[in-house]
Amino acid sequence: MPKKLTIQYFALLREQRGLDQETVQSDAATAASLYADLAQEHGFTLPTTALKVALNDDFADWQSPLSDGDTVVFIPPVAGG
Amino acid sequence: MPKKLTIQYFALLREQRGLDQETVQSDAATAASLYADLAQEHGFTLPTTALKVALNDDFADWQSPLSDGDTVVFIPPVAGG
Amino acid sequence: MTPPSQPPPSFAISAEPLQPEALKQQLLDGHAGALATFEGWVRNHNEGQAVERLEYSSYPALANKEGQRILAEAFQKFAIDAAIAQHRVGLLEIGGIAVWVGVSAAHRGAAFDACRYIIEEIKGRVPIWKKEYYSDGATDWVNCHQET
Amino acid sequence: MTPPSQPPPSFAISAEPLQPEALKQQLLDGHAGALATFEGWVRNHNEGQAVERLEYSSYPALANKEGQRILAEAFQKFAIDAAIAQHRVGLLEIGGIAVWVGVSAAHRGAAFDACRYIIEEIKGRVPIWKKEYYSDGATDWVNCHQET
Repeated sequence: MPKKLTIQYFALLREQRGLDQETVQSDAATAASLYADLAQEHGFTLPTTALKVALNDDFADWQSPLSDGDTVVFIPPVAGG
Repeated sequence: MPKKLTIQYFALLREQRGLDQETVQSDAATAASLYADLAQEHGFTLPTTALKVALNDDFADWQSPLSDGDTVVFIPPVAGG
Repeated sequence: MTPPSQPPPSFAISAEPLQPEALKQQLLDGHAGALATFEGWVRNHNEGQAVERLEYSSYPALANKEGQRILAEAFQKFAIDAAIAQHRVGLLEIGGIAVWVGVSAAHRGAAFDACRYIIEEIKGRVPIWKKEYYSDGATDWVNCHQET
Repeated sequence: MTPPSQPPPSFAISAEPLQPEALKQQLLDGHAGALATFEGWVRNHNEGQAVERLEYSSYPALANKEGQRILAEAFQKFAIDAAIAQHRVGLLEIGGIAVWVGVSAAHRGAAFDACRYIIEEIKGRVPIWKKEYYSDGATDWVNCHQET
């Protein structure tokens, strides 16, 4: 059954996606496969090796299973300071 | 021939000598022997191993020869900051 | 002579200009003898390109959480009395303050070590991004050059 | 993009309260990205004794010369843009600023390293002395306990 997922975009990914946030129906089992689907669809240039991922506002493993209602954020390389 | 030397005192040595500066006639050949003479006369408690010495406003060796007209400063352990 | 109670870790993302003097006052305390601070300013160049201005953005929910964790780690690792870190977001002009970290401690070694730890960890871990605007009109998200 | 001309080393002994904000402004510069500062405050205790106030005194001619040498060494050792150090003399109350060091540099590592180098060398080499006044009326010249 497809899960309903909220995806928030920041920085370069926000520019490449052209929006801040969206809700999608997805069959992706993990954050890694979700990113692969979205990257192909929207032409994201960053590889997963350069990204981190957050589930429900905390860092998570790329292989963590996704659950219906999760908020997912792909985190481009940080550059604070 | 005795040399005329100006001695400036700072910190604990100023307290123990009871004055900021004095001019003395001394036969001491080196700063080390001058300090030994003064320490005996005035009861200075600091050993030369705890002090540094300055001649004419720059750090000097305890064994440097003294010259007529020199200004000598015995420098107690510093404690800035 | 009772040590002051340890203040809570204080990390913040600010859309308003940072106020180093006011932040420093919060670290003043009769107990502390040493204050180490770090300020990061917007530079007028980066890797040879003339930078006109910078835009910082953050993922606020996680940035705040991770910033607080970093400060809590600093209290665990170093004998410090108080620590504050703030990071600016929004458009900054050249010379604007992007980040401020201040740490007070009884002794200077701990203050320096903790201040440096905090800024290094912020730069490495906190989800904040920097977009540079160059004199020639180009822009760039710093650190985002990898290609799939 | 021309690097600014290197300012002269700036060390001073001050009988007036130090002004960190004004000193920091002197270090601002379109070129620098990082500012590390250190402040030493008068603490309310030392080795278990309650300190009421402190008096710093110096040997001015040599203190200034040695302070300038330390700053010149910092410019030799580290890639920094500007550095200022000032040390207070006279009677200070609890919480007063005894010493201030600020270093600006293109990168934070050099700013931290130079700032720490300068304060360590000042404490070890510059002829400045500290007399503590305790709550019980006693006084002490710090570090002067050796006996002949």
